[in-house]
Amino acid sequence: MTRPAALIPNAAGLTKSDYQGAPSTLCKGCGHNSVANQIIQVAFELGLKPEDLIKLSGIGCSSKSPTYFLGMSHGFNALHGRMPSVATGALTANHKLRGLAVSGDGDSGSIGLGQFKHVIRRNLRMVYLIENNGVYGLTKGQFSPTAEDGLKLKYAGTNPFPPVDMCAEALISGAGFVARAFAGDAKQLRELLKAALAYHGTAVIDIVSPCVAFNNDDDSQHSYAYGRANEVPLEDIGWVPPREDITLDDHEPGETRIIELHDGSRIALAKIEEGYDPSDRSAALTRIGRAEANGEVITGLLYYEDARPNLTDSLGLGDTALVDLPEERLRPSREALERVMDRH
Amino acid sequence: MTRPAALIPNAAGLTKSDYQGAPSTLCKGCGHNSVANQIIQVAFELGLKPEDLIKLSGIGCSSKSPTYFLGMSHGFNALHGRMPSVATGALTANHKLRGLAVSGDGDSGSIGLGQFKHVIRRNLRMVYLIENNGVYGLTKGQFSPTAEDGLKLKYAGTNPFPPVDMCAEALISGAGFVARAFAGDAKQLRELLKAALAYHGTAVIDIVSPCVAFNNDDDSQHSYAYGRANEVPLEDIGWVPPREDITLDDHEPGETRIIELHDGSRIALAKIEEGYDPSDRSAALTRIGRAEANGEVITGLLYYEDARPNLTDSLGLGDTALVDLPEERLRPSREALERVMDRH
Amino acid sequence: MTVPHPDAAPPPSAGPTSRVSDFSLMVGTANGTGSQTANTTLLRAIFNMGVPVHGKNVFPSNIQGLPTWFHIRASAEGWIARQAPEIAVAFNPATLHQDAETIPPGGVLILNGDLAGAPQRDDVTTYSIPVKELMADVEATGKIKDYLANMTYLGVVSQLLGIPLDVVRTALEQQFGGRQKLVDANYPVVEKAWQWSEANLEKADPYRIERMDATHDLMLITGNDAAALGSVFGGVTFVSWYPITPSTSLVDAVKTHLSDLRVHDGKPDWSIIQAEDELAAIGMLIGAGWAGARAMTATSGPGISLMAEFTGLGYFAEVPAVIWDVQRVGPSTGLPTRTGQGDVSFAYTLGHGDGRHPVLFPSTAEEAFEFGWKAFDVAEQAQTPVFVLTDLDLGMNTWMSTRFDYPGEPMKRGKVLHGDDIPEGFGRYRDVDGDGIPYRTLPGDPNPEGAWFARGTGHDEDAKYSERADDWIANTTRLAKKFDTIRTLVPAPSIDQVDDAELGVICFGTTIHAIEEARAHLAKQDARFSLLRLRALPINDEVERFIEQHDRIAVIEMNRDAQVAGILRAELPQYAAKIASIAHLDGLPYTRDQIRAWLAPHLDPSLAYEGDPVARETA
Amino acid sequence: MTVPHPDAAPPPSAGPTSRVSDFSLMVGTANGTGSQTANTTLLRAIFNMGVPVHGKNVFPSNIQGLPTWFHIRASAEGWIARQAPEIAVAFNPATLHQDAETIPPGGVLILNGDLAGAPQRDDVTTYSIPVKELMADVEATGKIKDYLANMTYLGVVSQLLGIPLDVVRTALEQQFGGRQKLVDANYPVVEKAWQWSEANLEKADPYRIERMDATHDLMLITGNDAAALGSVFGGVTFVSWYPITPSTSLVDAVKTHLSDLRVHDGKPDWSIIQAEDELAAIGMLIGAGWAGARAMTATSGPGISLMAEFTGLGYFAEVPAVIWDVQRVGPSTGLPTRTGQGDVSFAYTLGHGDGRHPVLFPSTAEEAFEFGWKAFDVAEQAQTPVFVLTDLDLGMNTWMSTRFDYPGEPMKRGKVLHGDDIPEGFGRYRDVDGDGIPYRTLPGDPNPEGAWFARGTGHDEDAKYSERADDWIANTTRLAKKFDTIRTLVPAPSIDQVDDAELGVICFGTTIHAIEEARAHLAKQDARFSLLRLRALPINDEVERFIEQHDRIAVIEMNRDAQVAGILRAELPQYAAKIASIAHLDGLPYTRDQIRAWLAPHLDPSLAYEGDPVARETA
Ligand SMILES: Cc1ncc(C[n+]2csc(CCOP(=O)(O)OP(=O)(O)O)c2C)c(N)n1
Ligand SMILES: Cc1ncc(C[n+]2csc(CCOP(=O)(O)OP(=O)(O)O)c2C)c(N)n1
Ligand code: SF4
Ligand code: SF4
Ligand SMILES: [Mg+2]
Ligand SMILES: [Mg+2]
Repeated sequence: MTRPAALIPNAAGLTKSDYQGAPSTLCKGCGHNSVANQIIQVAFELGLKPEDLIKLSGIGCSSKSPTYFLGMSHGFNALHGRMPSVATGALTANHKLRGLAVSGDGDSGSIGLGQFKHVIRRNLRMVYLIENNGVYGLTKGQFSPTAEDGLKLKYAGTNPFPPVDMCAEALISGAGFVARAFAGDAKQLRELLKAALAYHGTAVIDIVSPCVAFNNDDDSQHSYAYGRANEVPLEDIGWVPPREDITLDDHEPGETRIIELHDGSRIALAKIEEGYDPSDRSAALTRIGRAEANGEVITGLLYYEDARPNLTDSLGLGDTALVDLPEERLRPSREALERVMDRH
Repeated sequence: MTRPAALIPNAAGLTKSDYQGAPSTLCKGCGHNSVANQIIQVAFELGLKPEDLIKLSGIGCSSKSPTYFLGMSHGFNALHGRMPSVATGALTANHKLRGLAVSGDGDSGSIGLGQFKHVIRRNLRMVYLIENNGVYGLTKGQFSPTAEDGLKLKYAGTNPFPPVDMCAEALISGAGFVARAFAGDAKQLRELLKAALAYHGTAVIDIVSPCVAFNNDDDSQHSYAYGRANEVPLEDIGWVPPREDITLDDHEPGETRIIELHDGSRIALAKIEEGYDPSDRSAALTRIGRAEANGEVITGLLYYEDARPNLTDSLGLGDTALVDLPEERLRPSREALERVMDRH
Repeated sequence: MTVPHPDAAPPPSAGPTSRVSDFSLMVGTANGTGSQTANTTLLRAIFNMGVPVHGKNVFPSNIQGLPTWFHIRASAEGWIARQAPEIAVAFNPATLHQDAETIPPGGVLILNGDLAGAPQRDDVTTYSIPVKELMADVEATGKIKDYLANMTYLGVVSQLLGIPLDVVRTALEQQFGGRQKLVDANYPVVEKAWQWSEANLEKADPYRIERMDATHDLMLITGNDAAALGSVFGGVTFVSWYPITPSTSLVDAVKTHLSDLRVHDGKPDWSIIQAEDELAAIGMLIGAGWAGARAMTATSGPGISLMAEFTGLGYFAEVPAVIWDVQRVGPSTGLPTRTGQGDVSFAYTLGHGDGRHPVLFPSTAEEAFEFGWKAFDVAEQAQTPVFVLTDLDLGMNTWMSTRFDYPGEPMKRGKVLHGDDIPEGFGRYRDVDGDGIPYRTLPGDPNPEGAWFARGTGHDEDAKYSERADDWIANTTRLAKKFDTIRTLVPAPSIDQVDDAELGVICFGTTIHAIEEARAHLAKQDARFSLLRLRALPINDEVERFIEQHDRIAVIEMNRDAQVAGILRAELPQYAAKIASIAHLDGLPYTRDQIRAWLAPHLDPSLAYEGDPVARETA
Repeated sequence: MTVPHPDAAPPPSAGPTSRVSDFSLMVGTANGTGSQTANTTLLRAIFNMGVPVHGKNVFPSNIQGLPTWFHIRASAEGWIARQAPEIAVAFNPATLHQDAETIPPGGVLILNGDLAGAPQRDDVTTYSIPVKELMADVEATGKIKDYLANMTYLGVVSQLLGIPLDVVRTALEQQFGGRQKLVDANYPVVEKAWQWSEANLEKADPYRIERMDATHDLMLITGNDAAALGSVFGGVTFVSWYPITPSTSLVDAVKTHLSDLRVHDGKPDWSIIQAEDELAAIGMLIGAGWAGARAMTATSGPGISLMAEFTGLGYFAEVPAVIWDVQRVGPSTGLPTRTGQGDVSFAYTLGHGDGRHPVLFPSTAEEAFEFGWKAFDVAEQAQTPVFVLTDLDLGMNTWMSTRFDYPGEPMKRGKVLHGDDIPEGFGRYRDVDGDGIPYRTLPGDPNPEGAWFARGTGHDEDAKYSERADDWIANTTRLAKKFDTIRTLVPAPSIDQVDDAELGVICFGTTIHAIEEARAHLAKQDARFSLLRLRALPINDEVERFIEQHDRIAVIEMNRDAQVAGILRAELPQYAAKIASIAHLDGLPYTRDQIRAWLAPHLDPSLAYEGDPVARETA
């Protein structure tokens, strides 16, 4: 399947390998790698021109991943939690470009919560992916704000705080495209990515993306704790067992699937039921609440609406990107200056 | 009524004037002054010991107001948007103190949105008042994020973005005490303040608190624009007409009152209906949504729940405040040091 | 250390009988009472008389009800520095006595006669205005009446100074920008007061305005407005900002001018975004600069603190951006409505780790305009964030200005490669030209050779992630070389060297006005010194030569920590021993007499001037 | 400028036949493969042989799969600076060749024999380990096997160096903290490899370890652990932080030690809060310090940038707080897993406007412990934020250390007034004692005289809001006086002055280790210099005297911009001309040979040492 795709050019005249990036330096089996692969696949299938898109990210394992896809597109690996503002500037200065942003749950739910919500409020046209693993991967295992209340981790202890639900946050902030996905469910993720890329405002996809270093069944021989000498400072974890990517066959809408993660823990993925009406914001919030109460993670397109103007509309921009304006339109005439001065 | 109160001591042996602060330097008729007055009244009525409470604020006209009440209490006028973190440190270091915080809609809804939500998530025991006027008062009239979509202001133009609803934000972040009030409805505000002061976690009261400089009916002789020469830079507004405080008689639960603001604009206050069940978080969100759809501002206690541990509980603190620990408990013994070193 | 009262009088001068177009006047009111209209109209009326004039607003950080002072200095010789007032208009009951005391013997006190407990001073000429009486038949509601009451002192003061009524009327019309309704409401009060004054007051003081012809080709403009106009003519397309005094009016003016001048087919050729805070504002700026826009923000001290991390990213990823810091008084929230020069060293090295940023220092409205467009040229040529450090005094006060020169050269967009010009094997951070400045490409470019991934992490010449020691050294060494190139890109200092002068004075920004006045004054006493006004950091060779060529150097700056003196000493250690510092910050613009007193010991001990305090001096 | 490869070899020495307990060894693996256990055990085994040893981990900023190097230096003379390795253990296919090339002629290469394309070098001794073979009968699943494979080089290297098997076993047991299950899984592989080596390898190189008695009263500890322990004995009660390399393990260790030592009736006598970011972390710190707690945070460069605004507030509102900056390489995100000293000038003046903060510089684990508790004394005595600037090298690497001295004096809680001791008319910012340090009261105090409102805005002696110029001057002048008092509160420099030495070298932090080694080396050639190690800013009189007493001064620091040299020149302009700078930052700790090369021209031109690059020097 992949072989031919890599060779046969798409509508843009590019092969799949043209959408690849540098080799990943993330852990083997990290959910973020699965997401990167699906981005490559989708970009290829859509025949996306690399120069029409910019990649954006913050800081974290997740935020490193734009290096690993679309190597022919420009990109900006910004600061921790501050990607949305960089995206806002870039995509306003050149509103002809599409934005594809990758962030983490720490990046967007902790330090970046304010920017996450404000960019949604402005409805900047961009795809906003959160690769959500409930921990800080890159700094090694602290709880992120999306970690469940009561979650126990070897290093971080027991989490006493309620989780931030990124979809609920997006909904409250006025997002018109809100979805949840699982990194291992390639088909659903690709569908959502395609829809998100076509959306005219901020399209938020919260992707459950397991961290293989988040593997803490203390007594199991498979466990992380086994390999880790308990006196080696955690900053320099000795051993991360390489894992296979978790992949998931397609499953039916309405169905719940139990997925076993690398550490043996389980996650219940409930694919949103057919006939669910994604146009009711209040209902979406309620549906999320119900899934949480059932101990499930609901996946699919939770909310969709496209009436709200995006930021470019609100700013009233014309056809030409600001960065493409010729000097005559940037610098008013000598006469104009005289006229203004006459008023002073 | 005020006279005797000022003279007759309460349970703490203090008169009402003991709860006063410096004279207000806010505009005459500013809603924030009304709130300060009710705080003074409530503290007096409750017989609060000034040393049992600390005042906290960010930056803004609203955040200036702790100077104007409880002059015998310690307080901290912190940085713009960062009051919650200062409160967290102070009230954890001394968890015997109560916190009474005043912030603005810019302070907590814009620059401070992240801290606002994270302090609620931790459930720090404090009363968190947002004096909400939809504008940045102190920097003179820009839209704050709580301004309605489509609102027109002379200076700021038309607001293209949807409002941040501070109550909805608090609810989503897990707040167990969420109320909305109107600065001019003294009785309701006092009741809510008393309940909030008794609450064991973060008690959020979003107070609609009109700004008299937010007065933009261009043609009226009463208008702000009239007095303002249009070439004087707005940073230095020439003229703010002094106004009477807006006050409101008590009205019935379920009733809607139309209030005329200083600029002639109207606001519909709907007091929450009797029989409303404030224990259902989802229903509270829905009720807020419904009020918004009706163009009303719903007031009253929107949500109440006290099962969730507060931050002190989560941290497992004992009876003695950390700041009151004696040196013996701060510095372990010589032997303890030897023991630790032996392990290295 | 003794500390001066900000409005301390100069030593009594030998009681002149006539002070024509040469005095300083202060109006004390409460803010939010509408006095700005009266004050600015008075300023404008003097200007319309052809007399050089300058106004400074000393206002509180609140909206209504606190004391505020407006200082107007008229000077036939053209001096515009702050000067302790000789005339006080006291309309604020809260500061009535304080304002009265400020006036030196021989001065003038003009009182709102309705205020109780008016101060009695025998050594000044006192006039009392019967405000209520003059307002008696004004048709307006109570509140508007309070506002109109300010027009009474406008009328009386104008008459006392000898400004004809029609001149005041014209000024009022200009002030209201042609809104006749407003003029009609206000002017009758002015007229009545003017006529009452003419009829009832006996002129007993020496101060008056006489028509001259020194202003007819000048404008009155605030520095923020000039900066905004410069930015607009510099082609700014993207502004992200967060409100903060005293920078807000700069962005307001950018918006006004853009709306006026840069709309195409009904659509804006620009975007302005009010961000959620300064972190987001500079983040947007960096995003827009990376995408190829001429992007700017304006802020003040607290905003600069919040921009530290992103400025470091801009430096290291090499993204052009322009940051105006309209300085107020820090540290911390400090004095939001007072002026200072306290952010220089912080802005110069903003961000953790190594790094240096160009900093421009406009002194006048003309320069605010000029640096408005030049800052973009520097930023895009150097591919780095550029700071423009102005201050509240320049930004928010009203200055006389010559008409601005239209930019004399096309925009310098720097080394940007497009399409086919992008060579194979393009390396974003390669020092092709040996000047430390690499070539960049912009997102959206169809040539795939140009794609690169911007980052704040270590990288090699191709912008690829690298932790290699040699890549780090190569990259940071090139950045240092680039900074040397930047020395040639920023505005050179303005130098006025005096033959055989032993002392060279170095200053920057708005302190120049008091320094030039003091210099002229001292020159009359044959005390001469050379003067170098820095217009930017980093310094160039001329600065080094200036320092080399003088026996003693005094750096005058409006901060406590001798920031620029410190930078010069650190960068020119061979001359550090002769670099003395005069550093003083109390939130108020300097006066000629302060400068004289501070410079005296540096010029010659025998000149030491009594009666005035000295600044905090380091070394 | 030519740039050294980080691991460039020293000039070939005259081929020794025996190098006993004096060599440097490097293990190249990929991270996340479990090699740290093997490396640390080897380090510990050498230590247990009584031989001075030091380990440095050069690791990438990711979690798994990238090249990582562990350097072990054994030195009977006790030198612990980084030294280019003579022995390489090459277990990472990705760096096999690079690692092999690093070794100088005469060195040793120990290869994973299963890796394809093993490099061939005739000029080094090569040993090849048949890893698969040795692992053949290990009972474990594939993945655990990969992990255990590291034990093979531990066994072989130990045997080759002459470390007895039982010493290795003990080290392994210590490493696993007594978890027998882990020892049982790992040790058999070590044993098998050791025995295989003894049976099959012919020792053909000069490097070995011989038992001595130089470590028995020493500990092995990381600087972050030592700092944490010091903080715990300093009475820290409140920690707010946000994770960032390389400071995270400091907070982890604080938590471990607090949980161990400071629990009362099952309840913690402390709180640790993981904040949502560094802005919140320092905000909490300032809140806790104001409330009266001994409060600290730990962070690195990017966190310092985000703490600028709050540090200014802490300075101006005068709130004690302790901020550990475990420095990595900036600007911007930079090199998160490399070491440097690039935050000094930024931390010293952090925040817009004027302001200076005490900065402590620990050099050793002992000092990390000592400053751990002392920083609180300084912060509370001076009522101001205090920075402790350490670095990744000290913080995360494993150091030999003498046992720590228990704090020799009771806690100094500074001028805090309680209850009846609060005088009537108490003024929070009154300089009662003339040392610039006022008295403070704490929230919760029942005496209403003590209540005050903390703020970052201008204030008078009573903490009341003030915009008055005289209040501002009085307050900021007192703050400057307080800073002079702080000179006497911070740790004094450590000085080793040589009679008649012309050159005085100034350094701080971890560069001391390479400098001391170079100094001993140079002394053998009769090239002597005096040495001053700064232990804190602000400087005191001793620093001035030291500079005064030498003809030439060289400031050595691990940054590009000559930050401390700049501070000294700015603050001591009279001596600036003789303050030269040696500034170099590439992310790796200095070696003796770098220092020798850089110092040569400062000592005497005739000593100039060839073959090694010079650092970037300013002036
Ligand atoms: C200002 C700042 N603070 C802290 C850090 C350290 N840091 C790097 S990544 C990260 C957390 C990333 O977590 P998340 O976004 O969930 O990404 P993940 O690694 O889990 O994919 C932190 C705290 C930083 N780079 N910058
Ligand atoms: C970091 C920072 N940015 C900007 C400001 C300027 N500023 C002061 S108050 C304020 C807005 C306050 O608005 P709000 O919280 O709604 O209070 P209000 O005045 O309306 O009561 C701003 C932007 C500041 N003090 N600090
Ligand atoms: S640490 Fe976790 S999040 Fe990071 S790369 Fe490894 S598996 Fe992925
Ligand atoms: S400007 Fe508005 S918010 Fe501020 S004091 Fe005046 S009325 Fe109140
Ligand atoms: Mg994560
Ligand atoms: Mg507001």
